[in-house]
Amino acid sequence: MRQALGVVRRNEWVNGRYKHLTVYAPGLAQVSQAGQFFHLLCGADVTSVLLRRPMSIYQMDPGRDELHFLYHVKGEGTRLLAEKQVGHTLDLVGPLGHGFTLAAPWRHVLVVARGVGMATLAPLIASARQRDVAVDVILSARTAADVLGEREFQAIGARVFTVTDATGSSQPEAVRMRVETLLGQGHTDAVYTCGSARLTRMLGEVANRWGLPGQVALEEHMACGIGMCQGCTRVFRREGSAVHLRVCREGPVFPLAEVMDA
Amino acid sequence: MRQALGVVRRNEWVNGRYKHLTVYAPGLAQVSQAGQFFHLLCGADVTSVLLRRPMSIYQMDPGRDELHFLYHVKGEGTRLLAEKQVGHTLDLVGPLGHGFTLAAPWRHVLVVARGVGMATLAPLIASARQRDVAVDVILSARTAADVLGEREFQAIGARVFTVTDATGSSQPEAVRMRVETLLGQGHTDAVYTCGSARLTRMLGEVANRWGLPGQVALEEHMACGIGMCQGCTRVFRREGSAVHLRVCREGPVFPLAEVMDA
Amino acid sequence: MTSADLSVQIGQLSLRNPVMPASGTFSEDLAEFIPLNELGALVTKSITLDVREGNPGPRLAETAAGLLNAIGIPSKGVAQFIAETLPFYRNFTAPLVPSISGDTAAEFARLAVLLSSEPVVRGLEVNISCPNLEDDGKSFAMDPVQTYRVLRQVRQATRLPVWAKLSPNVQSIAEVALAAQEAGADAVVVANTLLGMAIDVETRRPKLGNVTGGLSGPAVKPIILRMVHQVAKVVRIPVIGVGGIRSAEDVLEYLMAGATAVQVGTYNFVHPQGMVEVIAGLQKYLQRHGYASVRELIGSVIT
Amino acid sequence: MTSADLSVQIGQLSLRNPVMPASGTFSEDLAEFIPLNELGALVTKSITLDVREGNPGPRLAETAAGLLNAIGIPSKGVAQFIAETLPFYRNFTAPLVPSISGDTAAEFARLAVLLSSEPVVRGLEVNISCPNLEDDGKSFAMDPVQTYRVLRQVRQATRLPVWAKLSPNVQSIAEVALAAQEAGADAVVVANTLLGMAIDVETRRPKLGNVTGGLSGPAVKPIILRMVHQVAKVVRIPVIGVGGIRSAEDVLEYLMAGATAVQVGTYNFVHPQGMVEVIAGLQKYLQRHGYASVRELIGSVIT
Ligand SMILES: Cc1cc2nc3c(=O)[nH]c(=O)nc-3n(C[C@H](O)[C@H](O)[C@H](O)COP(=O)(O)OP(=O)(O)OC[C@H]3O[C@@H](n4cnc5c(N)ncnc54)[C@H](O)[C@@H]3O)c2cc1C
Ligand SMILES: Cc1cc2nc3c(=O)[nH]c(=O)nc-3n(C[C@H](O)[C@H](O)[C@H](O)COP(=O)(O)OP(=O)(O)OC[C@H]3O[C@@H](n4cnc5c(N)ncnc54)[C@H](O)[C@@H]3O)c2cc1C
Ligand SMILES: Cc1cc2nc3c(=O)[nH]c(=O)nc-3n(C[C@H](O)[C@H](O)[C@H](O)COP(=O)(O)O)c2cc1C
Ligand SMILES: Cc1cc2nc3c(=O)[nH]c(=O)nc-3n(C[C@H](O)[C@H](O)[C@H](O)COP(=O)(O)O)c2cc1C
Ligand code: FES
Ligand code: FES
Repeated sequence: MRQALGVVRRNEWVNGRYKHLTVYAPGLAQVSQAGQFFHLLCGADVTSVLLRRPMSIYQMDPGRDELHFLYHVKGEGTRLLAEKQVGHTLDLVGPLGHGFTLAAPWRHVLVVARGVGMATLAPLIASARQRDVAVDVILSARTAADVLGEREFQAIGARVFTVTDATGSSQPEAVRMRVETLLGQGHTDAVYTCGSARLTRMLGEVANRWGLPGQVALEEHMACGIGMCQGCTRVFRREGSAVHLRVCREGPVFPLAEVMDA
Repeated sequence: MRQALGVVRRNEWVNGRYKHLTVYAPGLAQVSQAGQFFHLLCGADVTSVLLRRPMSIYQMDPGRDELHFLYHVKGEGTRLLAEKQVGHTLDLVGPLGHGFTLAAPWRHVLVVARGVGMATLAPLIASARQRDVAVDVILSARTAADVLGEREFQAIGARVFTVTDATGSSQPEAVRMRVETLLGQGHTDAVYTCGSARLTRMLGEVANRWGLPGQVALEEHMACGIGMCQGCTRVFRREGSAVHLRVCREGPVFPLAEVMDA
Repeated sequence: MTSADLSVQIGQLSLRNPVMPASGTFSEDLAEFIPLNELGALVTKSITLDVREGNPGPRLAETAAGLLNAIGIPSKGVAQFIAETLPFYRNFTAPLVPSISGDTAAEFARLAVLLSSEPVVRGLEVNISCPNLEDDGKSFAMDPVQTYRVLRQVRQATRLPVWAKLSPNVQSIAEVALAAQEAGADAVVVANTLLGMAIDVETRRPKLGNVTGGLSGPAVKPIILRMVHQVAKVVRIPVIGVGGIRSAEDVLEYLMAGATAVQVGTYNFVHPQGMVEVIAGLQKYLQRHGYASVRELIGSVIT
Repeated sequence: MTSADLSVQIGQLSLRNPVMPASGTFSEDLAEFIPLNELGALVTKSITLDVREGNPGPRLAETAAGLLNAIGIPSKGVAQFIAETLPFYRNFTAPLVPSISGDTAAEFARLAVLLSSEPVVRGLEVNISCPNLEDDGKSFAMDPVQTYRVLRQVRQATRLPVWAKLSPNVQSIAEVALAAQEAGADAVVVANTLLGMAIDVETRRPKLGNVTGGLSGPAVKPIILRMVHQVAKVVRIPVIGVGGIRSAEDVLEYLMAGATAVQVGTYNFVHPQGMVEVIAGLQKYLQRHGYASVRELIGSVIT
């Protein structure tokens, strides 16, 4: 974990709302894990936007010394990030937090991603497939055009299901039925999710009912990203009591069973 | 005078400290006069730098619908201005203030410019030469490398003298001697200056002694640039009494004889 | 879509919309950029009884998302103001609300009397909060008793609507607002600038000739918004919010916090056309959210 | 060039340089980014006697050049702080100054007693100014009498240097500073955050779970700098300036205005290595201007 200067290699639109950012940052991909994040300085100075913006690692490419991010251009911070040109420097702090765990004996996992939550789960899916773990992915988005990653995940051998608001198939109850069907096939060892509070609650209930381990990557507004400000804490169920934990430091990935206020 | 959006056509370094900015801004060059200025929005939003930056018109090219500025990259505002790329928009308010006057009977004028003050005087020199008025120009700068405009002014037929800090020739007393010599030749109808308080005081005294009309373009920190805030007022001698005048509105060009606190 | 009703009521005065310029950040000069009649009201730079010069320069210093000013109250005096400035505003229908400033309660009352006989004057903003006039930034508005005293005398001197412009450099602005209300003010304007300072470390001199000055601009918005919320909770009269506004969203925050109208200051310097754009943005928001009137939003924050 | 002397003295405590983190914006975690021993001192997040949860979320909202926080004082309680946190700081030579927060003067005194027996603790910062603990942002530091009472009890409870952290949400911070001095404080820290608010206009809800919160960051610097100047003019004890620092120039402004040392808060979030760079920048300025010691600059503004 450190403060470093990377260089923008690519920063391109993948659809009308998301951009894919590739940063040359020697030594960082090697020490990054799926589910961890970087804290990016989006503006040129602290007065344009004061705080850094947390972004999950979307891909790490140690061979090319590259980090990839997939981000939704949402407000002022990501707008400034979207303006970065090839060759510009990018000040980044990370990798931060704790990533996903994929226990050695697990052979089959289920991943539920909503929107840009897919970016956070992408490196998990990639590393599971590398270890030849079977992966079912449910991708939820507003419209079919907003669905990202379908072909990318299929190409590495994941089974992908897409659900959208446009067709009503993304309703938590509909997704629950899909999940239950997949779990009913009897092979799933663990479930993962990111991107939606409602889906997180749903998946937590289902995982609990099936006695399956589950993990979620949470988002919370952050100031420091490194554990100092206590701005990102949320309440979790741990060892029988409610504890305040920092999403940036103890998370952003938490056991589904510990989540209380998703 | 209005708020308009121009488009950057060129924005290039002319030496290590100054940039030449060309802006396509239909209709504005036509109504601009030498000595007037524009108020430029340098940042992308009000929080990067809040206030606009006043910049003199360095050239106006009605044929191409272009305005030119020559600016010293000094602090945060001009640093942001320097980052503008070809094709970027530039929000400008102007032309503002009152420019220089060149009375019809005047056939020979003397111009004393210090540093980037030369940018403010350039369109005056150009229009004087266009009207076939003889122009003596004294260009003062820190070093020979910092002297700007020498060839440009010579090309249009001005007589140019350069003085620098490096050689000591730019000391007010040395410049005064040069001015007195030129005035001693007996042809000069008026004097103009911009860019140095010490040279302004000196030229004011000399003009007064020779009974010559003189004008100076002043600089003052500005908020609005259009007369509303009274942030740029200075005290002037007018009709026998000391009056507060707004540099942005009643100026930036004032009769040398009115200046009290240059 | 039918357009929403933007009009608001400040005591007896109806405004066609809740957006007006803040005192000292507006003058006749703006008429070259926007149609002044599209504004809710027109508030002038504070004027004084006699001629004043204002502070020595430099009078301005930029800070992070803020502006420090130590203009002081340069003024041509009320007589010249009546003779030279008022005629200009007769060409406009937007209500003119001169801001008045005095060194004593009696001066304020005298100004109120003189201006009340001018039909073009539709209200008075009583600037008891200018932080530059007296030592170390003190002002009438830093004391509820002084506030009451000044506003009471102005109230007795005029039938015009009277707005009290308060200072944010106090511990409990709600207390001062209550004093103004008690004295008969028709509205409170929250607030003037926060006392600040900046130093040029190369010269070791203050960046302002007056050493300290008033901080305005986006930087102060969270502070003043909080004050508007605190004041609106306790007073019955309308609150006019002013501090850091540069967008329709900012205006909406103020309305939701309890303001009935707002003033735009520093942003006029940055975008001469800014107020007109802000009013258009307000209309858009109301339509998008299906509000029939901007008045539905006043004090509507859900806490 | 020989390097300038950066050391300063806060009462009995010598600091190797005048730059330290502000309470609540620093933790052990920063050791992964910078060598903590390069800092002038180490000030912890405020701790309380008992366990506290802090405020409900959201706890953060960004504003123009500022940050609103309503963290509150989540705390594991002083017993656990002594058992778990203090051992970490035994590895460092930079003096540790825990910040303490209590609901009563007696609680502050008890905290002082408990921490005074720990050799690693080299001073105490008494946070009487947290704007989130009580209704509408009130705190001990809003009243000179309460300030005196708390500081007096802490003074009597410990021989450690005692720093009083003041609130900027007051009319006359100089008066409160004098009360702290009178009570025996060794330094005053000027100041905590300014009470502010922000509203999400789409949901009409405050952006902070606690409705209001404390504003920090570059936005507030001109205001706090002015307060440091006002306080330094009247007190004999050192002033520690804190508000919006993000560069060596900012530190220099504070020193020139009268501060003997400074704290860096929000900027640590933006640049974990920021304080070390600021210290280097300070050294450079001193050398460039030929000052032998940073102490020559304290209060050196030319007014
Ligand atoms: C651990 C983590 C990983 C993330 N990974 C990704 C990712 O891979 N791709 C992606 O598109 N987004 C991701 N996000 C969300 C992303 O950080 C926000 O969308 C971004 O901060 C918005 O900034 P803005 O200035 O554009 O928007 P604004 O809404 O203008 O931001 C205003 C403020 O709110 C904060 N904020 C707004 N939305 C969020 C949010 N969802 N989470 C945290 N803070 C927020 C901003 O940081 C800023 O301080 C992640 C968030 C976290 C906490
Ligand atoms: C009428 C007029 C015409 C000008 N024409 C030119 C020109 O043609 N070329 C050129 O290079 N410069 C010109 N200047 C000066 C130019 O405006 C400043 O150099 C510029 O504002 C500096 O901004 P900054 O953010 O880079 O510097 P900073 O020093 O960081 O600026 C900080 C603040 O001080 C103000 N400021 C700093 N220097 C000046 C100054 N000399 N005059 C007014 N305000 C200042 C800035 O506007 C800003 O508000 C002119 C100034 C005026 C008033
Ligand atoms: C340059 C300047 C001059 C001002 N003059 C006055 C004044 O004469 N009377 C007054 O009541 N307020 C005056 N103000 C304060 C503004 O009316 C307003 O309260 C303040 O600027 C906050 O609003 P803003 O953040 O939108 O600028 C002045 C502000 C500025 C920036
Ligand atoms: C997230 C956060 C938490 C804070 N917690 C405390 C605290 O526990 N005790 C305290 O005295 N001040 C606290 N402060 C105030 C800071 O110590 C400091 O006074 C303030 O942030 C101004 O400095 P800055 O502008 O450099 O951030 C906190 C500030 C922030 C931003
Ligand atoms: S963001 Fe600061 S502790 Fe998590
Ligand atoms: S800059 Fe505002 S009056 Fe001149």
